This record gives sequence, structure tokens and C-alpha cells, in this order.
Amino acid sequence: MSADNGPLIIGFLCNWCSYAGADMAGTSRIAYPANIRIIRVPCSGRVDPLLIVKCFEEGADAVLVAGCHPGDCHYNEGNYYSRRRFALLRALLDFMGIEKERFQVKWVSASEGKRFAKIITEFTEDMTKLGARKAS
Amino acid sequence: MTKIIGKNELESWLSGIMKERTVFAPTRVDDLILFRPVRSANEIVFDYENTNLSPKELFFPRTETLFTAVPKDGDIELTPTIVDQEVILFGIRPCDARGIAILDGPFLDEPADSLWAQHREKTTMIGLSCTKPAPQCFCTSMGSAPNDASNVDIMLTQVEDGYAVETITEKGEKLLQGVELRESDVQPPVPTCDVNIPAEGIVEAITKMFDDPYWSRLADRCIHCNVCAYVCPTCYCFDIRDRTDKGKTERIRTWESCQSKGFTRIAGGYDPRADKGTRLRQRFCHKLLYFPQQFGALGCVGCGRCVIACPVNIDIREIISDVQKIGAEVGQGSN
Amino acid sequence: MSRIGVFVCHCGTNIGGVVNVPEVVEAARHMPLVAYADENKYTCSEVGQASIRDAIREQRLDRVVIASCSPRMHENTFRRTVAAAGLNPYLLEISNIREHCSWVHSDSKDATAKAIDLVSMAVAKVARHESLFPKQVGLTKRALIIGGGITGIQAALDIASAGHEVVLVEKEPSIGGRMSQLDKTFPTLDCSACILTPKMVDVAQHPNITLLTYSEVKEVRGFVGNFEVDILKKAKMVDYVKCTGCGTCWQACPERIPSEFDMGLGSRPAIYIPFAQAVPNKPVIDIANCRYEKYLKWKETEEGPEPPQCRICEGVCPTEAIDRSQKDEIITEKFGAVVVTTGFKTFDHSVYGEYGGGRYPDVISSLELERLMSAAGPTGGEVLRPSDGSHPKNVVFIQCVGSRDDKVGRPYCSKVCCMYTAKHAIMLREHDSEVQCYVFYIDVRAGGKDFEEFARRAQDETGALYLRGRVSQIYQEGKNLKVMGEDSLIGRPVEIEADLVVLATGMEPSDNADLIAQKLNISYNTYNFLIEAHPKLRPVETQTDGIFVAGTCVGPRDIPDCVAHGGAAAAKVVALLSQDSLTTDPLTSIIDPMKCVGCFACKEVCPFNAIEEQITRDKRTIASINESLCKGCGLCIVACRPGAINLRGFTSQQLLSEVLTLVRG
Amino acid sequence: MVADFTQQIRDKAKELLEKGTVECVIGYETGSDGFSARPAFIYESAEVERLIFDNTCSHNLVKYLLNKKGKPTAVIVKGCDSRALNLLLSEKQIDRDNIFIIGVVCPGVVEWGWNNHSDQLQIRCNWCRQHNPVIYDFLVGEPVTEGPPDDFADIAAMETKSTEEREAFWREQAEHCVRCYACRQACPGCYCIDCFVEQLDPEWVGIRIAPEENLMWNTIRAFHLAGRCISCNECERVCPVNIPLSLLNRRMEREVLGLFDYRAGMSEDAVAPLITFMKDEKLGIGE
Repeated sequence: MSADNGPLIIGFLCNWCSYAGADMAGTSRIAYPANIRIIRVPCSGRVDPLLIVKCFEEGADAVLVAGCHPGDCHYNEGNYYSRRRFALLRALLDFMGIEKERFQVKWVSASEGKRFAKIITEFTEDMTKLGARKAS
Repeated sequence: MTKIIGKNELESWLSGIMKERTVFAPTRVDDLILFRPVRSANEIVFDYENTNLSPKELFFPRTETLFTAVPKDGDIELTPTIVDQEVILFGIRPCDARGIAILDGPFLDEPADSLWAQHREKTTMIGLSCTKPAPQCFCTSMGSAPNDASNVDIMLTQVEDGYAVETITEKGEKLLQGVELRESDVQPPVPTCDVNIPAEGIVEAITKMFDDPYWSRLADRCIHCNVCAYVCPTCYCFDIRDRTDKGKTERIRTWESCQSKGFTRIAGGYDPRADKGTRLRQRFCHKLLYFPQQFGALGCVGCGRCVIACPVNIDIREIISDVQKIGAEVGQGSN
Repeated sequence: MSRIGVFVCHCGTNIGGVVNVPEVVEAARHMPLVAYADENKYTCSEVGQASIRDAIREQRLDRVVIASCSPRMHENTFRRTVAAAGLNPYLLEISNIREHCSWVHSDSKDATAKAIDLVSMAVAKVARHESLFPKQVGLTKRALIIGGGITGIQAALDIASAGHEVVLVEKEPSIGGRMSQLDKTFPTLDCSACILTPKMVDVAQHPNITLLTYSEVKEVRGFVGNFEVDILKKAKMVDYVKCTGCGTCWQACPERIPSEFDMGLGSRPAIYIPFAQAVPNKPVIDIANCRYEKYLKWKETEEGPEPPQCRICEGVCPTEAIDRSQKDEIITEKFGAVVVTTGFKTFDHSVYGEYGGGRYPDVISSLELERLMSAAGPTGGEVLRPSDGSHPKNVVFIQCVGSRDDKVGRPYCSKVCCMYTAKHAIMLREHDSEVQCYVFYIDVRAGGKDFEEFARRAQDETGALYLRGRVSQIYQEGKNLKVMGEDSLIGRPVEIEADLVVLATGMEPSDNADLIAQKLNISYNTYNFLIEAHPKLRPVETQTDGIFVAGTCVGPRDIPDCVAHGGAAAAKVVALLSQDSLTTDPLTSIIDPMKCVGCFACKEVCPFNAIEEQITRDKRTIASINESLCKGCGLCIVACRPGAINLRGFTSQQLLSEVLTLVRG
Repeated sequence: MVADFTQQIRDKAKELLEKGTVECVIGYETGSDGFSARPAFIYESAEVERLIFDNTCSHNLVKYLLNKKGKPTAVIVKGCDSRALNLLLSEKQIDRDNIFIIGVVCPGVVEWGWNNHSDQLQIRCNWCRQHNPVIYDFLVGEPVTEGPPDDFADIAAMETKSTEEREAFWREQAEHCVRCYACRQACPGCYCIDCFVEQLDPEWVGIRIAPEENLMWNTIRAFHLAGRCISCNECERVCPVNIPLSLLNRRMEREVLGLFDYRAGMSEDAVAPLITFMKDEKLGIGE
């Protein structure tokens, strides 16, 4: 499905902020490209790096993790851990030859439907420019 | 009279074969020597002790699809894997060739493993005698020799002005058809391997000391990685699992090892070899006891790869000596 | 083998107008384990729900995917639907093809392809759902109130009146809090003590309330319904059974210490009650300042000069109630709920160099003025200048000291200062008709019942001069203070010779509010105000079930708001304690004891203290989850390298299945 | 000097075994090549003469303590190994009360193999800043002054390559990998009961010994060691196909040092950087 319709982007969205932010983009009818496939998780801190690396191992073009802004986590602290974890993971993936741009972590609040749509639009454009990952 | 092929003639002969068939030969990859498909003769390394990994991989790949299954008309259609590639394996050492021959035992024993059989069928082996055995080598103690030609199709031995050629099988003869060989009265050197490991009577010795605490003491040091098994030319443990991608399911066989924790774990969680000592004992008993019992030959060919690859110096030669010693003691005790 | 049913909703034209629903249904029929697929005009309608219930029964479906709007919208609706058909409500997965698809994509082909992907992900996930069952846990029908100010008093009385036991913990020797320090209250000008003290007495006399003054919460364990709290009872050195509160001792005590209650403007003895109407009306010995206790301390080392031995109180006490054998004591009590009402303190204005940095005795805080105005205060209700005891005539008020000021890290409005300053202006004039008040302000915020009228009264009736602007500097000139400011309305500098300057100091949380929050595992903001579960919809709840917050520890508010807040918290507590057992959410973490290595990284990251230690039969110490505390965030799972932890409803297997469905098709 | 180390170790081991302080001393003995060291487990004081210490003593013996839980054991540690001790203590995997630590001020270890008796130090010693053990009960040798901070030149060199080149580089390494897990088995930080790579459900990593799976294995292993790797580089030493695993571990080490000013295994009550946080830190993530 990624071959004919542009990049496949897998998004892990925290239930409380970013998933609701994506819902908000919907209720506000803010259009964005259809390349993102969203997986709902309770918290960005639930997103195991294993999942991210697995996406890339299996040939996904890009991965997005979105969570509450620091300080807004529904569970108080989850995104502080994901911030550290993904800072390291991005560095590691880049070092291993997966462009930093392909793995994005964004804070999106429940009211930021517009921001969510903008992030997906820009991400999709960037990934289209960067091209598909070398077939694995 | 000895038949000789010059170095240049050898290379051009191989180059000719490469045009039609895949030739695997020792080649340098980073700081390793590995059997890899080569496209020109100058990729081949001729003066090597032995490759880091054994050539068993050509017959028993680290990963191989046994068959493919796809849903079709409400049923499932199975397609077994067919080996259709003719392969020339150039530069196999006598010890490794013996390893392949030994593995015919378990793999070709009925019911035969179709893939092993096909790989054997499609592969022609050109052996290369050892000129100077490495410090870890002990092939002669294990019933082979640096110039043992019995398990290859063609045997080459380096002489001053080229390679002495022995044609062993019909396959080899076919491959050599049309190749001009020089007649010479040069006698190829007979290399020796001085290391002498007392393998005689090992079956009895290891049987006697089977329950000796020796194994659990040895397991103190062993870190239970799979290095020894994966570099070994005669280790053939495997695991099988399915993998589904885009509606197609492959049944895949990969290397595994009796040293892995959980290798013998059965449904319900019980593992008869959960203890490290029993796992370690299994490896050596398989080589030195079960193999001779089942197939009439030692399961070790003396290539020495495990000796150098083991991160903690578990040295099979030392173990054989220890087993003999302890076996003799135990034997006396019981008499 | 599972039999999964897929129901795709048109949502009128909301989904069906963009997504080709029949195509999605057809695709779903070919997905692994799908036994049935159908479409609905409106799945959430009764007709739609009935069709799902029928299909579950007729097609023997054991799992259901509904492709419709966001799960945040109707997940609970549809859980009830499948439950009504006999399925476990957790064997349901919602695929969001409206908010995340039809509403944001206009190309029908793309949207349909995406919808098919989303449905296949949900099918893959639902295949790994398991039946989940909420658990029932018992509860202790007792409440703990931390802080005995007006909010805590109100909460305690309301809960106790509903028939539940209450323990009220107060760190001071008396309850009453800040309100007891006030003279009058705005906008009615009724006497603070007159309305507060009856409530304090009610607390003392209520059969369901145990009052623990001079006590602090040390440690809190457990979870909603089942808290275990260690409470430190500081040694009072007075036997309250024997003591009658006659007052002989505190009148006889020769020691004088600045009175905390009087903001240091007056003094108190070492054996004391903080103020006359204190509840309980029995004294404590301030060990740090008692002469005999100092002597005893000296005796341990005999270093320095020998202090006098006093023991006068013991001599005069008619009931031999002084008991120096008392020691600090920690008691452990069980509670079902906790209400935090730790209140506020006023901002320390000494950080304002331009206002004298605390050096000028006649620059005082508004709370100090309250004490000076109080008939029970250090001056007997006469407003006298701290420097020379004279009657001030020109009084300058400066608003927003430690409020609305980024410079001192207090950008928030303290809400009550405008009103209490109006009150002060009115009251000063009542005390002395010659007083002229000046008020430097930013805005006058008088939102509240009768507030605006009250604020106007201060300006119109008392002649207080309201000057819009900041004061740039105050300096001492002779006996008086020179106040340099600006009237920004007329754009001119103003210079006032003042006898007294009163700073309207803002509210900030009491000391150690953050430490208490940490003990209770609730959150607090950068100013240490406690954070409610939702600022609008759950104003007295916290993220930790069973812990409630009320009053000024949450944010600045006035007395009526505090009383209402305390009552609201009490209502929540009563609702909680009126249950016979509590139902826990089953979407929690679970631990596989065979995989746990006991590194306790999970415990390190768990925001809810839900990880406990357990010892296995083979003597390994491993982690276990307290499901009553677990909120299902999943942080522990990612911290767990061995993969021993999983999260029900979002298992690793499920998330991986969703990924694999996408990448492997 | 090193010969003296051997004697001190033997004396101490003898004392510990004779007094019954420990059941076993884990140290080094001469291996079957008659030249290089291998791990030795000494249970009887009569056997202490087997113990040696020289510059071929590479192995990180701390790993073996995981098999000695509940049994009083003495272990010989170099500087890097001692950090592994702290790591395992902080992660509650070993019990300090059961362990007697014989620390050795490390003279550096040399590259050695069956055909290679060189004097060249292993690469781990180039970047080593912990020749002195950080934790010990008995110290052999005089503490030395540690070198200036590591410049991570090897990592920087790798980073001069383009992303495509790096991708190709690691893919080639993954081609070599046979997933023997020697790296994991030698690593003191790897002690999961069921390693993620071998779990069947969830099946994180497929069964194929192929570049994709092998890359995932090596990536996640590096990540699981991020903030925990103590730079003993045993993983790279034991790799039968010479995958430069130190590059991955050191890339993470540099990041952890830069972002969190943290070095693993420096104290026994350290909290690893990925299980803690600071509210206001800026890590270039999320905005």
C-alpha cells in the first residue's frame, strides 16, 4: 500500500492528548494526507522502542509518536520518559542509517487539531521528498 | 604420475565455470575469510588456514524456507522449496568435506531431508589440501588428514608450479572435462598435523563418566552462546517457525543450538536440559558418543573452529583428554 | 478459532459520503478470522445496536469490530451493546474511520483504502483481546482531612454529618487556620472569629470526628478505599485528659516568644494556646523555647553556661497535667479517602527591594494589619505603627505584592487582595475617621456577589484614593515613609508621605505542600499549588483515586469558595464511602512472574506507586502490580526490558499485530 | 608488577577460601593455548596456584556472579568490570553481602588469539577512563591517574559517512551476524530470563537469520544497553564475525553522557537515565 500511494507513516498517538487532537482535526474537518495510520496507545510512554524499530525493520517509511505536551501528561510523567527514550532512539536509528526525519516525536494537545493536521501534512510531504526506504 | 594444473590455468578454468554456474570460494570480507559467491578468480583467497564459518551453510543454510503456503479456493496450496542452482564449492578443506559427509548420516537417513539431498546433488566440491595446519587443527586425531581426498569431487594440492589434481568422482570428472592437465612426476607433499588427541576409546570413556560432576564444573565457565555450534561443520540443530507476509506463509528452518537455554523446553514449560551442565554435556556427547553410536564415526572433524571461536576457551581437545582421564578413573573405581 | 464480526457505520453521510462503506465491508469479509461483516446507517442508533446484538447471537460472534466514530465517543456505548448480547464488553475494538478518516480526507479512493487498513488493524487487535473482569475491593469507611482551616473544618463536618468517621489532622496546636487570624470578612464585614469559632467547636464536639492537633502526616500507603497513613503526633507535654484549659500555666510562664499567630507583632509564652478561642483550648509546650526543656538539653552535654531550671508551669498547674514524659508518637490509621486542605501562607515581601525589602518596620503585610485591627490582637484592636506605636493617618496600600508579577515568579492573581484591601480601607476609617488611605493598584478585581459594590464603597464612602499604578520606591524619611509612585491614569509621578504602608501580599501554598503531595502521590504545579484531576469537571478530585483537594492549597480563593470547595470534596468523599465495595478498572498492567528479573525499573517509573515486591516460591524477589493503584498508563512495560509486564487492552501482542497488519498486509 | 598482582590475588584467594569467607573465587587461569587467560573457578584453597593475572585477562567475570546468587563468591575485577558490578547492584541482580570484590588496577588488556600474541592493546583500552576499580573490598595495584575525557573519535568518524553509507555499513555487518548471541551471553547487562529476541509471543524478531532481523536484534540490544553499557566491550571481543558492536554502544554512551551527564556503573545506587527524568530538560524532542 505504500508503493502506489506514497509513504506509509505509522503513528502512535496517546489517547488523552494527541489521539484527541487528531479527533479534533476531524471534527474541525481540517484535511491532511491519507498516509498516516494511527495506533491508539494510552500514553506516549507506552510506546516501546521495539515497536518503532519493528516498523522500520518491516519497511515502514516513517513513524510518528505523539503525546501530551510536557507537564500535561494524563499520567503526570509518561511523556518525560518518552522524551528521554526517543531522544536516544532517534540518535541510534540515525547512526544506523535511518534518517532522523523518518522518526518524529511531537507533542499535540487535545485542542491542537490544526497542529496535528499540519504535522501530518508536512511529515507526508517530507517523506515523499525523501522517497521510500530501500526495499528490505 | 601426478596431474598438475598451473595457477593461471586453474584461475582461467574457474573463471570459465563462473560464467555458467555459481562458484563459492574463500574470499576476504572485512577481516574474515568466508565462503561467498565469487565473480572472478582474483576474489579467491588461496592461502588461508580455514574459513571463519564452515561451508556447511551451502547445504544447511542458516535460514531456509522449507515450503510456502498460500490460501487458494478455500484451501491451502503448499509449494515445497526446490533447489535448482548448480553450485561449485571451491576450496573446501578436507576436514570440512568430512563434516559434510558425516552430516549425510542424519540428513539422508530415511526419511531423507529433501533440501539437504538437493543441495548435495547440485553441489560439486573442489577440495584444497592443507599445506600448513593451524595451531587449533587436529584433523588427524579425528580420522581425517590434511590431504584427505575421500569426501570431495576433485582434490587439489599445492605443488611448486601449480596444483596437483586428483579426480575423485564422476561429478568431478565431468567438471574437469576438457581441462588440460600437465603430467608430472612431482610428488605432492604430504602435510602432517602433529597434534595428537587421544580419541581412541572415547565412546567408552565418555559413557563411563557421563554422570561425573566434570560437566557442571565446565559449565561454570561456559557462557552458553551458540558460537561453537554455528562455526561447527557438523552441528545441525535447527528451529522451525512460520512467517506470514502479504498473505503468503513460509515455513522457515534456521540454525539453533543445543546450548541455547530453552532449546529443549517442551510445551508446558518443562526443560529436561535446563541445567547448563547437561546442555554442555549434550554437545560433547553428541559429537563423541551419539554420533559414533548412530553413524559409526566421530561427530568432530578436528577443524578447530570452536577452539578459537569460543569466548571462554572451552577446548574440545582438552575435554577429550579430560574425558579419557576421568573415564579411566571411573572405570577403575567400578572394577 | 475466533469468529469476529465487523460492523461498518455510514454515520449518515459523515462516513459513507467519502468512504465506500460496501467496499470496506467486502474487504473485511476476507480478513483473517472475520466470520461476518455488515454495514449500518447509524450504528449508535437503537436499530444499529440491535443489529449488532442480533448478529452476535445469530452468527455466534465472539469478538466485535465497529468501524465508526472515535472510540473516545462511543466505546462505552458499544461495550454495553456487546455486553447486552452476552459478550464480555472488552472483546470489542473500535476503528476510527470518521474523525481519523472520512472527515479529514476527501479523496474517496484514498479514504476507502485507509479505512480498510484501519479496520484490518482493529481486526488484528481484537483477535488478541481477552475477556476482562473488573474486580471488587472492600473499603474503610473513614476519611482523613489534612489541614484544619475553614476548608478542612467544613469538609470534616460534612463528612462526619453523613455518618462517616473523620480524622482531622492539624499541624498547629489549634484548628482554625488563616481565617482565625482575620479580623473581619468581606464584603459583609462580619467578624471572622464569630462565624468561625462555632464551627471549630462543632468539630471538637462531633462524635464522628477525631481531632489530632499538633500532628502531621508522615507517610501514606495503599490506594483508594484502603489507605494506611502514618501520623506523627508531636509531644504536647500536657495531658489533655487532666488539663482543664484554665490558663494558669500560660499566664505564669516567664518566657516570651514572638507569636506566630500575631505575625510576630505580639508575643506568647512557651506553654501556650495560639489564640484565645483555640480548639482544643488546651496548651502545648513549645519544646524549643521552654526553659526547662532547654536545661534538660544542656544537661546532656553540659556545654556552655548552665541555663536556669524553670518548671513554673508544673508548679502552678492545679491538675498536675504537665507531662514531660510525652514523646513524639507515630500512629497508623486506616482510611478510605483523604482530603488535602493544607491552605496557604502569604507571600514574603522581603524580596521586593523597592518596598524596603522587609527592613522598614512600618511597611507591613495585610495579614499583619489584620492582627493590628483585631480586638484580640497584640494591640487590642488599636491600629498602631509597629515603629513607634503612634496612630497612622496616611496609609498607603500597594496591591499585587507577590501576585500578577512575573518578576518574582508569581504571575497569578491571588484573587482576594483587592477585596481585603477595600475592607481594610473601610475598617481603618471606622477605627479612625482622620485616616486617609491611598491604594496603588493594577486593576480592581471585584467579581463576586456584592463585591463590586463593596469595592466602590471603599472608594466612595471612605475617601480612599485609588491610584492606578505601581510604586517604584519606598524610603524612610525621618519617622515617615516616602512612597514614590505613578498614577498612570493621569500619567504623573506621585509622591506620598505615609505613616504606614500595607502590602497586599498574595497567596502561596503552605510550606511543604509539595512534600505532602509527594507523600500522597498527587501532582502540584510550579508554585506548589496542588493540581486537580480536571480544572473544570473534576475540581476536587486528583489523579490519585480517593485523594481529594480543596481550598487554597489548590489555588487562591476566598472564604465562601473555600467552604463550597470543602463541601464539594466532602460530597465526593461521602459518595465514595457510601459504597460497600469499589470496582477497579481491569485495563491494568499484569506481570508474568516467570519473566520478571526483579530489577524494579518498573517501580522507578510508575507514577502511581502501583508496583509492589513479592517473593516467589523459589525465593526470587519480583515485582507485582497493585491493580487498585494501577491506572493503565503502560510506563512500566517499556521500562521492563525482559518483557515481563503487559497492559490489558493494549498488550504488546496487540500493538505488534496492528503494526504487522500494516506492514505485511 | 603484574606477576606481583598474581601473587597478591593468590594470597587473597587462599585467605578467603580458608577462612570460609567465600565458596568460590572467580578469577583467571592460563588457557589451553598455554598463553592467554581464561575464566577460572576456584573452590579449594589448594587450587589457588591456578590463578594468574596478566594482560590477556579480558573476560568480564562479573557476568558469572549472576550464576552464583545466594552463594558467597569472590570475583576479580578490572576497572571496567567493576562498573558492571555497580550496574548489577543498582539493578538488584546481585547481593553485595555475598560478594567479595578483588579489584585490580588494570594495566590494559592486549589483543590475542590463537595465531596472534601481540602487545597491541584492545580498542576498549583506548577509550577506557576507568583503570581503577570503582568498587572493591581489596585492591591490587596502585591507583593510576585516568586520562582526559574520551573524544569518541571512532563515533565521529562513523558520522562523517552519509546516511546511505551508514545504512549499507550496518546491513553488511548484519549479513555477517549469525545470531549466536555470544554478545548477549558475554554481556553483564544482559540477564533477562527470556530475551526479547527469543520471545515467541509477542514475536518481536522473526526467526530468520537475515539482515532485517539481525539489524533489529542489534538495534534493540544497543538500546537496551543505552545508559547501562559499562564499556567493557566483551560483546565485540566474543563476536565470531567481528561486528563492531562498540560503535553502537559508544554512540549511545556519548549521547547519554552529553544529554544526561551520566556514565553507567559509577555507583551502586545510581538510577539509569531512562528510568528517571527532569521536567525542564530540552532534548530536541516533541516540539
